[in-house]
Amino acid sequence: MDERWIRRLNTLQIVVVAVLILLPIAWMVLGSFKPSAQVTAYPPRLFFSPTLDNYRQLFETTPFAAYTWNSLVVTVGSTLIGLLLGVPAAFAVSWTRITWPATVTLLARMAPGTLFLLPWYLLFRELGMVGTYGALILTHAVITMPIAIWVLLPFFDAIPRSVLESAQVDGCSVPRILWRIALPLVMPGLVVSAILAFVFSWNYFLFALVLSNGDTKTLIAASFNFIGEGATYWGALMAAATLIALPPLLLAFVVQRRLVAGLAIGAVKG
Amino acid sequence: QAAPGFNWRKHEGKTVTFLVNNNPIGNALVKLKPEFEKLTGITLKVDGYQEQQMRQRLVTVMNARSDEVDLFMSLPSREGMQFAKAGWYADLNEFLKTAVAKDYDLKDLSAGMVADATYDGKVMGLPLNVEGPVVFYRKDLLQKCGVAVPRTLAELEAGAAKLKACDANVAPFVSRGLKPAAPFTFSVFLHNQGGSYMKDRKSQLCSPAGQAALGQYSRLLKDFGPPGVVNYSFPQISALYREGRAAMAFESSNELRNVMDGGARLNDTGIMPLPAGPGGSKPTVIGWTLSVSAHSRNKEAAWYFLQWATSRAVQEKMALEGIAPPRASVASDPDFRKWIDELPVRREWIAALNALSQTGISEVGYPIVANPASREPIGQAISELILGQKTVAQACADADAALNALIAKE
Amino acid sequence: MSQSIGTRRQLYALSTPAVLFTLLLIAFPFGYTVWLSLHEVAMGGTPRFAGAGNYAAMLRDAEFWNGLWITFGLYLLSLLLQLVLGTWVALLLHGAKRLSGVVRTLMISPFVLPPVVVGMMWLVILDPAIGAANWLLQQGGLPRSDWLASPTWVIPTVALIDTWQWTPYVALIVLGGLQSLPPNVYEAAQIDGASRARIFRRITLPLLLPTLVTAAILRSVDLLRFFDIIYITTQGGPGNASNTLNIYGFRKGFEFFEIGYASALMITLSTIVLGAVLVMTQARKRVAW
Amino acid sequence: MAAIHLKALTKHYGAVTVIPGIDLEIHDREFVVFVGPSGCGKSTLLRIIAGLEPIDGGDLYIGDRRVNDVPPAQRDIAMVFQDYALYPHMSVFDNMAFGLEMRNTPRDEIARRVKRAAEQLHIADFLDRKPKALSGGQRQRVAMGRAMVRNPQVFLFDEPLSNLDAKLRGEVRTEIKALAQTLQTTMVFVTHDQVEAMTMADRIVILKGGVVQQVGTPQQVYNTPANAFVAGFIGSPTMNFFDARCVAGGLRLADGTLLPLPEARARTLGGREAVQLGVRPEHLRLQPAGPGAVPVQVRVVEPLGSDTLVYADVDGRRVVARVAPEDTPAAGDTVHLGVALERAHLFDTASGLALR
Amino acid sequence: MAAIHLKALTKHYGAVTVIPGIDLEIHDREFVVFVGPSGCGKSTLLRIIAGLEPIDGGDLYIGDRRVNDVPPAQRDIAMVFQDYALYPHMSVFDNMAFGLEMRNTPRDEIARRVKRAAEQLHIADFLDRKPKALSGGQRQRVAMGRAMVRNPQVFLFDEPLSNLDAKLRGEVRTEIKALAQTLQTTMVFVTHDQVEAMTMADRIVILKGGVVQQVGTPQQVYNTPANAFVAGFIGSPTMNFFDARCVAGGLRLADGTLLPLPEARARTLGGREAVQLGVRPEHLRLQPAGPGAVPVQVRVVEPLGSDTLVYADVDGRRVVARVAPEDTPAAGDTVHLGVALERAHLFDTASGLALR
Ligand SMILES: Nc1ncnc2c1ncn2[C@@H]1O[C@H](COP(=O)(O)OP(=O)(O)OP(=O)(O)O)[C@@H](O)[C@H]1O
Ligand SMILES: Nc1ncnc2c1ncn2[C@@H]1O[C@H](COP(=O)(O)OP(=O)(O)OP(=O)(O)O)[C@@H](O)[C@H]1O
Ligand SMILES: [Mg+2]
Ligand SMILES: [Mg+2]
Repeated sequence: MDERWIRRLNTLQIVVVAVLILLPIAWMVLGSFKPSAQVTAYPPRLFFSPTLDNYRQLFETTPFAAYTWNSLVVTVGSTLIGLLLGVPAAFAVSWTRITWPATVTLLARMAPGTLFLLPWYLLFRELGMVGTYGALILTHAVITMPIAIWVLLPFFDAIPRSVLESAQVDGCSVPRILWRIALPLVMPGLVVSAILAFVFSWNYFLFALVLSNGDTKTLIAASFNFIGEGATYWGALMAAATLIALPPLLLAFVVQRRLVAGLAIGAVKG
Repeated sequence: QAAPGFNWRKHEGKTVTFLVNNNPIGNALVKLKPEFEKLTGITLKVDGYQEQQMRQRLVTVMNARSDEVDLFMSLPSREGMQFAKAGWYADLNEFLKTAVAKDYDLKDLSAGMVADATYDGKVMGLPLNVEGPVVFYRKDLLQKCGVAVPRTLAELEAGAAKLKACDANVAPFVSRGLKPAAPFTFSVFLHNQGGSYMKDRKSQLCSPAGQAALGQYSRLLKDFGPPGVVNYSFPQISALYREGRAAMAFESSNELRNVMDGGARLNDTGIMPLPAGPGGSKPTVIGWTLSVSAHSRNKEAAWYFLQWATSRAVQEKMALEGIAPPRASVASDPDFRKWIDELPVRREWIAALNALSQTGISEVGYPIVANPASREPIGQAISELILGQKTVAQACADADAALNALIAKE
Repeated sequence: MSQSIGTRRQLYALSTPAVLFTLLLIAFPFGYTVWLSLHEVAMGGTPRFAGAGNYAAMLRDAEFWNGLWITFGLYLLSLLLQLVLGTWVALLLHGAKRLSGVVRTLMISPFVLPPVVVGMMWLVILDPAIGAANWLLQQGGLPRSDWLASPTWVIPTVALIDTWQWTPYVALIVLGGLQSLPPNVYEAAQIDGASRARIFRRITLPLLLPTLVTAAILRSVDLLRFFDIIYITTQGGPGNASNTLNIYGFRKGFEFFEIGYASALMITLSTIVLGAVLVMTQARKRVAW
Repeated sequence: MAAIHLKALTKHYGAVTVIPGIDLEIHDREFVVFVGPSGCGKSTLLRIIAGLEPIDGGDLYIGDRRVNDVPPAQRDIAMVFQDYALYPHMSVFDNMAFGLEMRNTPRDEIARRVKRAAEQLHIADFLDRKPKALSGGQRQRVAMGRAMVRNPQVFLFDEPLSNLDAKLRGEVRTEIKALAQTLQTTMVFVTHDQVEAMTMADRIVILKGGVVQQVGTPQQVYNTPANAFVAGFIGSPTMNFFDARCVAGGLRLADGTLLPLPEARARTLGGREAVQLGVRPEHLRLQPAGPGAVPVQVRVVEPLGSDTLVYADVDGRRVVARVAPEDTPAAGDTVHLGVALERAHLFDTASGLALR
Repeated sequence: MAAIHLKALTKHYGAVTVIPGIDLEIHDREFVVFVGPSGCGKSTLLRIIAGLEPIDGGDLYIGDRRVNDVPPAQRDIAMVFQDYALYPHMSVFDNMAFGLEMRNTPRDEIARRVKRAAEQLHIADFLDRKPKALSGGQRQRVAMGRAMVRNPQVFLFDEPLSNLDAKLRGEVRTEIKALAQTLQTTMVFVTHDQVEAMTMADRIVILKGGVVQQVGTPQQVYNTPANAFVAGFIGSPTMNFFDARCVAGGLRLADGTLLPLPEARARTLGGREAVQLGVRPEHLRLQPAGPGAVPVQVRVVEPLGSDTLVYADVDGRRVVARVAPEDTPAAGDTVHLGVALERAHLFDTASGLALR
């Protein structure tokens, strides 16, 4: 087939995928500008007079800024810890090809989240940490770290061994190899894993449910508050969702250039 | 019977934490928090969650015997016995004797609801509101199709059939089909059919009344409900009715605000209790109660809040937010009356609620400790019937078997 | 494998903190839950040792087996869909180097949305009576569907929702894998006369396998514990047609307060997930190059 | 039908011009060897012929077809990459079989061909291994084998033997020649090995900075280099160059030695004052002191076994003579070098062009 | 202080035994060259010395220190990898500077050293480029430069010049020798190039299947090979072998030619019936027919410029003679080969050991 046709076909596919992905999102974002009753209107209304009421309600009824701050602290903290612990581990696992440490770190993701609620509550109460950012950051790191590790593994695997070895011969200690050689080479992977870790921590609400208190509650835990018998605030829910999705999306947008950079590998023989 | 020397400011400077359900009741109460703090000098820390989440948090905190929560909301009709048995509620009797303000009138509170929250003679919570399922119906549609407002369950069913023939775009009747939610509305059918859940510690779903109720409830939903009603709970029901796609909706009285949102249904809606059946009219009435945690270290300060929250002054204010009051006297409050009279639909609404309070019972599911679990087989039977997977006899027999096992475990 | 002992030691030192951190945090919860699962726990009362009683009861519980099959069915269906579609989307993105950043970012947006919102959103869209999905079908002259309200279709529908949300996530991971493939191999394949399709099948796909298995592992741990969407949309219904093990365990524990039994369910589910992960890590070794 | 024709072909990498414009015709069934200093553009040319690099200007024909825009897969070419480019996930067998499979060769035919090539290359024992588990030379042989099993229009070899030992290299060289004879295919071969170039090529193309310096048979480029660059590049050790002034009766070297020049040669000087004299190491001989012998002090002696290289400085330039191992002087000795002037080359000092 | 000592060292890859047990001493400041067929374990040995491969048995000493468990970074070694192993994300300069940086060399000192090495290797123009934008030979030079800037205890070179042209290779060879002299460092060098091995080595180590065949100076291994393998491996083109029967008065070849053997040589035969006769190509000469001359038909003639190789078949085996370009016969001619028996080698047929 002609190159040009292949390219057109690709474009067509991208359009199809984009529409499928974006249609519900558009529905949600539009919903955030509708009065609640119209969100569930039938037939769906494309034309309506947009209102900012939902956003106003959001900021009036919920300490949205405070929750955002809580979420940011917890998410950034746990993402950093996750990467800090996960990146070296992924590097070591990839180099040694001994997988069990990576599997162990995934253990916390293998159990239903509810399994941890009571024991962790007991544990962190004993430590006097219930209601602190610390407890949330630590428990969220249990989610972010395995993601960082597993997402990075294939990237580290793609680095030719001999490059790492030559750094060793150059007198580089293993941690330094990680820092100076491996990390720059897996930059796109680091970006992907950081985004994913961020999103997972950002959207995780179960642990915050018991380990935070009114003051450290995260945004996502608060987003449930718009649903309930007696008052389901559809518009506000959509508005909250739109706002909640924004920070991770912004992050993704800022670093997306890195996502498509590709590895710098290709300068070695064999 | 005011306690001598009662002083609102006795616990000034203390902090109590209130695990609150983020429903309209909890929200209305929390709105008044500054008044409480001003009155008592106690700091109220509000920790609000949506219902299921609140329950999850409560279970965790209480199981850990933590003093983190001083006050919490619960539904006696559902989990009251379980919580009482687990010893999570603080006994309020002592406070009711020794630490009540002069103007606090316990008797004014719905006696039934207080009784519901009393276990082994110990009062373990006081009601914040009353609610129960009521029928929202479209006066205009009924009229258009020549259907009279039904006065019996049989008329309801017949009317539904007529509505169906008359307007194909509208679901004649809708109520809860979602398994865990359905027992709430189904219970009224059971009771109105003259049935009850349990007799001599045996499940009664296969009794004639039980079968009649199951059959009728599922028939109504299956034949006259919207497609997909098996997954319906309050959000879908309210939305459907609000959109004008249902002629009758049997839903919680709390949904009034949702149903009226947008204003489309303001003028064509009537509200009434479920029509009577062979067993008469025994509507369900329940309510949220406020309790002090048994693990609280500030029980008395927490009690102060409880007392304040259930006082007439506060409940009057909540009533203006649309919270049906569990206090008879509030009904005569001029401000409240004025609020009621603003819209005809409010008048019907409060009338229906009054009927509920007077004749209603709080039995939703089995009167056993494992009440939440007992709702499961009921819902299961209803689902199966709606989906046409079983006959009534099969469904009730399976449910009874499961329920008898559950009862036997107690 | 092929490092000197000194190097190996340094590498262990790098992975130890992550392992220790995990173990420190999860040892107690797991131990505690195992302990609970061996007891009959009445809320507020003292737990009574029950040996394997909870597990024995579980094996006799039809609802458990039902949940097991639903869990596996949903898992396999979703995983397959997401891996296939994720790879497809990744290939598209990989090929479209000039795609604008905004579009690229938006295309990964579904998994950024909070699960509760995704659930509520689809609940409305898929409502058989007043949902936009059926409205669209009707406009297109197609028959309506009961979606989540049909016992037969609820699992495929939930799988579709989950696939909508998580395909971009898989795509992102696969995209990363695509970018770290050795480029010179493609030149060799072109010289060897391989067509696009064959390059994909014989070169790209096998080279991508370790990444795909990684994505599968990450998805598996979530899919086998499927919870959010179902909890928000059907709560296990209609009937028990979507009552996955995790939903079942959760309701047993937090709605019916049968903590011992719920613990047994959770431990069982964790073991199943662990088994799946172990199988896949072995597979990952097998396909490494 | 598989002649290759490059017409005014140019290639840049960003701002770097690698091929400023090349015209070259490679005949059907010809065995052409590209040589040139590292970085002169040999690999780039091969990759252009293979279709892996876009062309910035000019035309490329394979057979009668202009292939500028034809993708590599449709050019029917086999290539050995300088960096091997083995498929890391395939066994040696599969690496070698892949190209045949893509052409739908029957299974047993594939097995037969792979086995034969593997035996020729002594890698039959490793057919099941992944490239990762091979030594450098073994990998290179797999890369070689991958091309050798095929029967394409054109073979392109990019230094395919550089990591093999002399013995193996000799063997493989023979196999390649045999292949060239059997298949009658056009072959383009890049090598740094003089012996390879001299023994295998029908014609040698000498490149420098992307520009063709000379195209000719091995004998031509060795015996009649077009310019000083070619002369210096072909032959190992490299040719010795002396500055010489043209005087009556011959050439006078900087140290004063007078080399008598035959009348015929002298005429080619065309009245130049100064020229470059190029003498290959084997054309310098140790001889007794006398006229025409340059006295030098031996700096380094390198015995190679079969011959010995003697290094000395003449006029600030290092010169090397290849002598029989029996004649070996010691470092520090003073010896006299005679020039076999009839075999020597003369070049224009400025342009480097051969004077002939 | 930087002698290298391998004691009963063994190495396996899974079921494959690569080094069955090696004992070797490399002296301080010595320049040792490893040669051997592809896949014989040369790279493996270097990697073991560098500390990149764990040892399965035996001991490794560098200086007086047992380094079995010492990580590479602490061994103070510079190494050129066979596959270069450049840092893909760093410029050429940074690639070369990295090892110095790791040792906290001052910035200006780094710049100075890198610049010098880059000039020696003719890569000064590319210092800002990433490896991806370099040709194969340029990459190899960067790999070389990365080692050359350092001043380690031991240099390890794994075929560092294989992708360079003869001229450049000669230059770099000279630089390496100069480096060896200046730094007085122990050097281990792997090469397939006979000339490199012969000219650079203090001692040559010939390996086969991970087993040392001979260790000696270039002259020793060339002139007195320990066995037929060494004899065949060292020297290019390779030595010719003939089956010979020991008869009174000399050796009788398969075709009946009788070669007279001096009394002294004959005694070394120790009464054997049959031996292998090894003759290097340069010790076969074209001569007129007569006793001791083997008549052969010329198969292939390869003119290399400086000499010509003449191939013929004797008794089913290919033999090669190196003759002066002037004497070139044509393919198909029948010529007579004379053997310079005083230079020939005799080997035990069964064990391959040299008889001397
Ligand atoms: N991972 C492995 N598994 C099995 N065998 C291996 C592995 N790696 C290397 N080998 C084998 O070990 C032997 C020695 O390899 P090494 O790289 O040391 O050879 P070498 O002497 O450097 O060869 P060359 O000259 O071709 O580079 C080879 O025969 C190779 O096939
Ligand atoms: N991406 C690039 N950007 C700039 N210059 C480049 C790039 N790629 C190659 N070059 C330059 O192009 C020239 C030709 O490279 P090529 O690989 O063709 O050389 P070569 O003749 O094969 O050399 P060698 O014998 O070393 O392999 C080199 O000088 C190289 O530095
Ligand atoms: Mg090249
Ligand atoms: Mg090697």
